[in-house]
Amino acid sequence: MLALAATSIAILSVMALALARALRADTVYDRILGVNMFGTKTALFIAVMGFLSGRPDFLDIAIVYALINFIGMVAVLRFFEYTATDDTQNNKESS
Amino acid sequence: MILETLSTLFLVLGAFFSFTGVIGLFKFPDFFTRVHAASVTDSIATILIIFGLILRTDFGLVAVKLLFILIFMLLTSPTASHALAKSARHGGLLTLAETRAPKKEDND
Amino acid sequence: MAEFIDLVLLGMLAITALRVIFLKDLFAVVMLFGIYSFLSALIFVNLDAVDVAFTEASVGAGISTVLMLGTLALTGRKEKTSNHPALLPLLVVGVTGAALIYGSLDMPPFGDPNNPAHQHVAPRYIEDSPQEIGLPNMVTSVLASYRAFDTLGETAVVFAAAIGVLSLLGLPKRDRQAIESGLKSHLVLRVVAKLIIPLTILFALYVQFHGDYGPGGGFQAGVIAAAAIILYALVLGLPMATHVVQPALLKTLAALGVLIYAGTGVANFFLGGNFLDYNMLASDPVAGQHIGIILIELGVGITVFAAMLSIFYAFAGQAERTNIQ
Amino acid sequence: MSFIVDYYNYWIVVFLMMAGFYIVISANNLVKKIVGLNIFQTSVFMMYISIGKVSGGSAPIVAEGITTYSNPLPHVLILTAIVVGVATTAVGLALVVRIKRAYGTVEENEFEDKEDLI
Amino acid sequence: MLEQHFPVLPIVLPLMAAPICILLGRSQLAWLFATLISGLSFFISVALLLTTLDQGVLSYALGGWEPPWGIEMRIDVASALVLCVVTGISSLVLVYAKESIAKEIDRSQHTLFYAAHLLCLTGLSGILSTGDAFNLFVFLEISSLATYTLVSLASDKRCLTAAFRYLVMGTIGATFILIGVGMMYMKTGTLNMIDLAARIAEFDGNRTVNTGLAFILVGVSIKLALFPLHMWLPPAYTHAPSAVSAFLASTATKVAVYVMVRFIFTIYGAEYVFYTMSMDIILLVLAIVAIFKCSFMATVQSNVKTVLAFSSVAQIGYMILGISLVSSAGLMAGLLHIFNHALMKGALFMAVGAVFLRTGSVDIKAFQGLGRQMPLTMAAFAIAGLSIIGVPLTAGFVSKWYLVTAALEQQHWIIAFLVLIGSLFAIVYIGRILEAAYFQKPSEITEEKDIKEAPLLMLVPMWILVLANIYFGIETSVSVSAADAASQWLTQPTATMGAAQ
Repeated sequence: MLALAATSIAILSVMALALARALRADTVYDRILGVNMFGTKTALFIAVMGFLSGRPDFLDIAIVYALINFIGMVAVLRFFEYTATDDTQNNKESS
Repeated sequence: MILETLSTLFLVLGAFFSFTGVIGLFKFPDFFTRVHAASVTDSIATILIIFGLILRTDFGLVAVKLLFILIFMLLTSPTASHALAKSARHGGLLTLAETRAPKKEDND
Repeated sequence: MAEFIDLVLLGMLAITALRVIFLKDLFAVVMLFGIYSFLSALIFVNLDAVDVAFTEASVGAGISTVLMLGTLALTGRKEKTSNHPALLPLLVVGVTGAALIYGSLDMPPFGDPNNPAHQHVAPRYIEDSPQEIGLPNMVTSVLASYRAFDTLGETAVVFAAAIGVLSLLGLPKRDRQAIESGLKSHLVLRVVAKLIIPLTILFALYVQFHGDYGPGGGFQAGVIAAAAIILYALVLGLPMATHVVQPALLKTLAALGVLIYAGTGVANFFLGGNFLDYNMLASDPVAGQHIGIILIELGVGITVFAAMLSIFYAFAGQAERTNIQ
Repeated sequence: MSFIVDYYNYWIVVFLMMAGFYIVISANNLVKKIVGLNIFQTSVFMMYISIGKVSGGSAPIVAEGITTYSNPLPHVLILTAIVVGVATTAVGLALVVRIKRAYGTVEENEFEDKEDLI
Repeated sequence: MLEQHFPVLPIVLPLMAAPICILLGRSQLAWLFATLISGLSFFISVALLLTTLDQGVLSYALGGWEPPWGIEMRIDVASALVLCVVTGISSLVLVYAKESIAKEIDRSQHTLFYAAHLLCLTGLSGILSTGDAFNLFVFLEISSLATYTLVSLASDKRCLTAAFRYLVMGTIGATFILIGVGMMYMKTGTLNMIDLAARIAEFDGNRTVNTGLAFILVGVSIKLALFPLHMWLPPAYTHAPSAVSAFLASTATKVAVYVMVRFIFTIYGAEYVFYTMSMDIILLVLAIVAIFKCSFMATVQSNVKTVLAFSSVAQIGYMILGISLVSSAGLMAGLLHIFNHALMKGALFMAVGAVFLRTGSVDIKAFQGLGRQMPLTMAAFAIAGLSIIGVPLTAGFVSKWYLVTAALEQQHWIIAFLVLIGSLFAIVYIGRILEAAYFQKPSEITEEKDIKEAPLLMLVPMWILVLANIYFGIETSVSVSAADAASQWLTQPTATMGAAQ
């Protein structure tokens, strides 16, 4: 139980750090990278949390997270392809 | 008992690799090395943590679902990173070596 | 432990929300909104609302984000600085927030089992629904039987949204020759996506029919199935997707789903029950409930799948059209 | 002290609601308004789910060995409300796309006619 | 055999008809079908009104689950009365819509228009019939979403920004209602209105319950366009297609007024809202400001639809004024005005739609000289306009009369006087248009074209409403007794309401 709790807290802090990356990023791509990492870690976090609360049968949600994370990434890439023409100069953000 | 110890080991290792990955996200000098850090550790951490969890199940439906998640994430996560790096390359992002070569004064 | 996780997640949410206020890059705003949605779904899991988390993750982080990105592709990425003073909004928000804090002072304590909300109506759902309906998932029981009329309304809302978007943007025509477009240069992505899509559809079917026993149900299944086709369209291009699932078919499907749901309800008139009273559908009330719930979940699933996908088609069709010009 | 433990959840949720509400009424860009609307609504959903939580309870799906379940009713309500939210978002975004095509801008302060202000 | 299911039919019929309209695919067929279904709902509503006048209240347990565990449809005289107005106007508007949208809406979108109209009707009937606070929110959103769609269907590009503004405001309003319902649920554990009423009575002065009430009232005020929150209404009604303006102006805000009445009188109890929280003063002031500000705004507009839209906001002020008088007579005047205002605004917007069909403009200049060119349409406009002003022998006079009497009954001389002053504004803004129509030469918009009278399918529903205006202005017993019964029912203590179950 302790190992699960420790793991969940560890993943939670990794999520927080990835979030920090996504909030403050030098380039758009870094931001996306942070978001992606956040997404995968969230899916893991849900899996661990299911065990921690003694109801591991809710892993379906983790699957949804992984799936949606992937679709989100593809959508972002597609967005870049689409706006590529006017966007190459604006990679550096002024956030 | 052995299973639980093994599982704990896996989980702790997985958590450790997650940490290294996210530290890489902050510390590495250019985007491509950061992608590298993030995606490699992502995969190994996923494998370790999911295996650690599987060892705690009674190897029924839950274990199958965990395996499904594992396969799913092993397929999607590196693909996403790869596509992102490729897209960044197309988008005109340069590696550290390339940024240093033409302009020395730019210490980004 | 649950409280601690709750607090950390809420903190992350607060920071994300603050960042969204000040960011001018709309693309980043949308990405952060995706994170916001993911985080709130995590909070839902943590507060035991697994079905809600399921929906929020697939709808908020999935469909909404994709639609927002589609809109941004058409409207541009940067928010211009506004020149009107932000004093009035601050005042309105301040007053509203103060009212809410004032109202929270007499709220029942968070998580206390003796709260009125846990004492009056809900105990019946928790204690009797497994016998009355025969399903372990109480959320499904309440959703599809006790409060099935709400869910019928929800299906109508989705249908109304599809009608609204179609009337505003129109559906793309089905292309004669399906040309692969989309993310042409990403070979790995295309291969992996082709692997993932059948898995996703399988998963959607599982969610549809396992919703009585675990988290999930018609709504979530519909969204996930739509997400599979959306992934296909994103990777291989809209023309390919319209070849697989035709836009005209979607309109029919969306209408059909609503009719299945309402028709199940009306069928009970002729069996001597009230609207949506499934007890009459079989000789045994519990079996009748089960048949009724399967039917209406099917209706919800079909409508949601068709409505979500046609909404996506409408947005993607717009993007495609401007791309050609 | 117990006061804070009892209510911290609601207070943070109120803060989130107000952040979303502020974005809705102050944002200049119509897409951002819709994002704000979503944040506002999602936070209200969190308030409902907080109502349904029972300390020490578990998800309302019958399983062996579990005696306390959280309240399923708010979950059902919020499932419906989430769907309503996404429906509104879809129609709102479709309107934004059309506005962009008709006016050439989605910035509130760039509409020429004062009548068109949102 | 179907009679026992009547309470749910006005919701289920249009709900099922909307997808069938999409499946039919042809504009003509969809029109015929939608009109038939709407007419059927109207007859069911009339039957419901007769039953409720007789029996008091009808309760229908959906899914066979007894309330508060299941959702209850609960129809009393007040809801049946407004239900009759909504379904009746909907049927007339649908008859009218065929010719009207042929010009204003692209042909490919006709089936979508009918489907959206039916969904809007579903939502409005649902709001009126339901006895469950959350179910009310769901139906509110069905009707709102359908309304945004309907408004945005017009060909003028300004309908888009109008619809967007409506969407943002409407969603904020709905979310406020959601917050309020959540706070009530938190304290009581129930969502059924009767059950809520019984339980809320125990929480006198509770801060959470008070805040919940405040949020619900603000949310509903947005939906009913009560004075400072009315900004979405004038553009939405101005730029929507004519048939949509006619339908919305005479139903949507009225249903929101009904929701406010329901929350104040049935759930919280008039005593609590008015005496404990002194909401009556706030509502009274807002209503009077609405009457004057918006009547004045109506006099300076050049777009006739905008004139009527501002007039609508002012008329809503009269309804709220009636409610805030805190008496059975005042409430009765408010309810009566819901009924009568639907008749007059429906007729006015229909007439303006006919003018738009023939002249292509709704500017006041387009009306110049129309008295001769479109005599039937302008006669309808004139009679309905007189009704807005409150000239005797029209329906508008009856409701103003009862409003003034209700004010005088409580010695509120000033309020009675202000109501009469408000009517003077109505004389100005309606008079301007009538003057243009009857005493001015055709302007450049109309003189070159050969303007014909409106087609029969538009004139018939318009004149049905106009004749109803006159009928209910002379033969007041039907409408007044229904409104009276409704207000008696609403103002009785809630405890007896539960007993009547």
